[in-house]
Amino acid sequence: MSDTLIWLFALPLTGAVATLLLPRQATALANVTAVATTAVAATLLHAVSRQGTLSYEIGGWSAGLGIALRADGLSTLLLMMTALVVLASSVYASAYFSKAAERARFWPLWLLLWTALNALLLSGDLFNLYVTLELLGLSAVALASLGGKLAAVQAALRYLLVGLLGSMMFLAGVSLVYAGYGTLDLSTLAHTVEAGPLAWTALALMTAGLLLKTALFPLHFWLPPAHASAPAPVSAVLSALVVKAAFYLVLRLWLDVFADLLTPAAARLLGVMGAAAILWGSWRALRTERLKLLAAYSTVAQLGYLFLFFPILLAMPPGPARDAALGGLVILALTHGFAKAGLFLAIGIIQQRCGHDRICELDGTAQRLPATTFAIALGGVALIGLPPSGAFLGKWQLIGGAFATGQWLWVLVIIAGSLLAAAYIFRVLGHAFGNRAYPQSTVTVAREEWPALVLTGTAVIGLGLAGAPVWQLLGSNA
Amino acid sequence: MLTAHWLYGITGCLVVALGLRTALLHALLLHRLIGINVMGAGVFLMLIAVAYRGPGVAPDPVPHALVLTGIVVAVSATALALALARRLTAEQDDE
Amino acid sequence: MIEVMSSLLIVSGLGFYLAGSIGLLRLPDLYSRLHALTKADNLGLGLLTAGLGLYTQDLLIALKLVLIWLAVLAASAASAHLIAQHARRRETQS
Amino acid sequence: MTTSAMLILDILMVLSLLSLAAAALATSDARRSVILFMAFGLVLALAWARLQAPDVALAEAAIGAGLSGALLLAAVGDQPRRALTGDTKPVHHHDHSNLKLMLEWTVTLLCIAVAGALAWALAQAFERAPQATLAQAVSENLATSGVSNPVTAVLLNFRAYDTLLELAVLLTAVLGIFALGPARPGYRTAGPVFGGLVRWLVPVLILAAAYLLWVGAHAPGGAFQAGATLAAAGVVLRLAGQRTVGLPQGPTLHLVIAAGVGTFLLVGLSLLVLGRPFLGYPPAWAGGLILLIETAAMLAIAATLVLAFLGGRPQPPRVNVTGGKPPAASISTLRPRSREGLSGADVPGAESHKHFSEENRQC
Repeated sequence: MSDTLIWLFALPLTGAVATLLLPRQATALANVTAVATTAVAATLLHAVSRQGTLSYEIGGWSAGLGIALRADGLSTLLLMMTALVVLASSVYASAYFSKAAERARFWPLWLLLWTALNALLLSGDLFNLYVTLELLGLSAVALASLGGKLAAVQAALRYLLVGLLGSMMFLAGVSLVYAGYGTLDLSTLAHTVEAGPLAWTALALMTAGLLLKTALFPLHFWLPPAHASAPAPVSAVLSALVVKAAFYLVLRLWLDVFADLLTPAAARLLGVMGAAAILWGSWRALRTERLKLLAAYSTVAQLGYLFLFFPILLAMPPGPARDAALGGLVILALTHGFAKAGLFLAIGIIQQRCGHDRICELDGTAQRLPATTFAIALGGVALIGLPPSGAFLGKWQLIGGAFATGQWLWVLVIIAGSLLAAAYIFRVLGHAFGNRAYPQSTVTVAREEWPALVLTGTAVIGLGLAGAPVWQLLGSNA
Repeated sequence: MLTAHWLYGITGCLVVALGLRTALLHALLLHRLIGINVMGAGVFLMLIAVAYRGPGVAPDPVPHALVLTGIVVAVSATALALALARRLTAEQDDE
Repeated sequence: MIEVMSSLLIVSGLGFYLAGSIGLLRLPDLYSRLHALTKADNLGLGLLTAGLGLYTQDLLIALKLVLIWLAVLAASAASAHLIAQHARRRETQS
Repeated sequence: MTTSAMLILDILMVLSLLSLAAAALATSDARRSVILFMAFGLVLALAWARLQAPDVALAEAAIGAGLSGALLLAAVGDQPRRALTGDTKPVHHHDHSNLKLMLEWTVTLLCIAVAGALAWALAQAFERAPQATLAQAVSENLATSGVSNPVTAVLLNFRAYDTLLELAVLLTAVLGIFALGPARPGYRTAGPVFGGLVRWLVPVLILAAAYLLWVGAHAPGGAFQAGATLAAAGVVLRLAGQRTVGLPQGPTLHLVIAAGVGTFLLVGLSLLVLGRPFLGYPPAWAGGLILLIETAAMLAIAATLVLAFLGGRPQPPRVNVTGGKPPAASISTLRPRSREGLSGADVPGAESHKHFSEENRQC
């Protein structure tokens, strides 16, 4: 069963090589790879829900000397989300790129990005995590620059430099850990780290590097241009998955590995940055002219919510209340992943059909592209956090936790953020449903529109109505 | 007490700080890139200093392997950054 | 005896290096600096390799050292030539 | 050598490292900065040789200083002035000099704090001096690893997965570079002196690469050092005016750059299918399998580094490559690259103008 851990990164990597060597069949090969990898992820989800955490020692060397892969509830859920989002975006991308040369460039990098995501989520070794971070960063940058226009190249270059700086800081922390503890294995470290300058500095450096990569305010400056100028399927994956991979690592380090040396003050700092991200990101999303930039700023804001959980989780004693809050965090992250990916795909359709993504000129989109507009509306429901979306459950836990730990100030931020989100979503929908008659008739392009609908639908209905298994899965191996 | 260990380890820390400062402050792309590379070199120096066990004792090979990997990763990233910069110039010339 | 000889060779090699470095820093123009650098350093390296080869008393290692010296010799001659040629071309152009 | 003599050497080395790093970062002239950075890399390689890390010293000299330097120098040559100023600054620079000064001081203080924290943490690490390091585990398992050089054992057996992903990083970088446009135009054909050097230097470098690859199993060396040496041969050929430096074209080129990842995966997955762990070599086969993987990795590394130096997919040689005037028609297509984005990346002839302007840039 634990072989699934290997196939999860080996399949996309094999696919990357195959699409590189057989460019004519690249699209077909990539889609086959996507379906197969998703099937493996589903198998893993099933296995982890029954047997708990799975691990694999690569090369048969015990963890420490060798590298161990691990899949617990948290990483399995994120792996599953990754698979579904990439699968849907792959279907969309098959129609998005019209020229053969474009497709030949896109697929190998796309599958390398997936390899990096899966490898990162599975890795149980600090230095290996550094390598996966670099693979993720480089493939993301290469994909983001595929637009080839000045803005895209400029944004990609900045993205690369920021990412490199982040990984160097992470690596500095990793080096300190090895110097002091003589191991890189996460689960061994969880038992050996002790409070002191060594662990503090290492954790601070790694966290700073990761915050840069996950674009937490005020380190978010690179994200909007990069996400807004990339090709639509790439933007979807960048916003939904890539920034979240860095967030996952922060969560892993803070809650699992270095849990013993955290102070409320540090968690509060993350909370404050998260709150600022919510307010600033939402405000910028409300003010922006372009739909893609709106979605990108909304990502900045949504990441803020995830960091609001830190001061709350840390103020809670271990127990069912804390597990419930952690489940809320995960479901919020999953909902945002599905919703934002779907939103970017929908925006891509609008951009291709209308030739622009200027919000104030969207009048009549609802008549022309009803399914796409519906997808945007569904995604909006999830971003605002209305019931029945998964985000509603997540925010519910967040607010409950804030009251339970006496940190009611965060509640005001959440409410303000949700109101701002409602404002920017309704601003878009208001234009899209504008009743100026449009000469063109309704367009439906099933292959392009389905992925966006399915993704946003999952965020609103799937996670909202069937969210309970998330808590079970997280609890089964706590 | 090993002096070499300390001497090179602390130098590594200083080199990291030097590189970090340039990477954060400098306006020119090439300098920032060199800054990041210098920062990486400082981290590698720290690792190699940690691996050193004094004359006559075999050093720890694991940091050596990590640094080798790190060097190759750093040069890949540098290469991609320079290619992006070249494309950027071309696009700017087109404007 | 051998140790003394090798030390002597190494020290004299270092002397040439010193001279070359002073030349690099003090001489007025590119051509004379190149001249100082390549000639003095090549000779210095030759003496150094001879000294080290003698010191190790191992034929294989000595052979490797001589190979390194030859490679450096060729590379430095060619690069000095290229640098001078480039500079000269620039002069004639302007 | 006596300890005090060694100490003096160490102090000199450390001081030159620090001053070279500071000088490389302080100068505003890009070319000077790159050259000082390369010098820094070479002294760093010396320092590592002194710290008994010969494998890393070789790699740093060849890749960290050599090839990175070559890449950076080529980039400096591309872009006379403006280019490298590309707006990559995260902080909006107002012309307010007060604000700028404050920013500079804040960042400087931050960096001093980082250095202090690192040193403090390192001090604690040295004090702790972990007893059960991996070094022990490595030497205990070295016998079954298939090689006797512990660094190669870690890279290609114990932590082979890292190396697999690292080769994927290289592949990603080269694919990213390909997507950004074609290679730079070539240089002029070498004159008799340089040409003469190239004629024997390239075979020697290839030989040296093969030697490094072979010797990596039991002595300093291995796929990365060998790949870098092979790449150096490619760089030299390129400087001597060879356009494609012997790299294949089209699909075969893809085969070469994917060779490292492909072979690694093939070996790892075959073992998995045969019932062993992923990348779990049977001890009797380990040496051979490692050499196989290393050979493929060396080719991929060399090809990737050379392609990075070329700046893209090499263009097939054209008539009138090495001199004379560009064809008159191409003056009208002054753009180095088409504006079509992706689709226009492979326009031949669009580079003639640049080629002409770079004619006189040989060193």
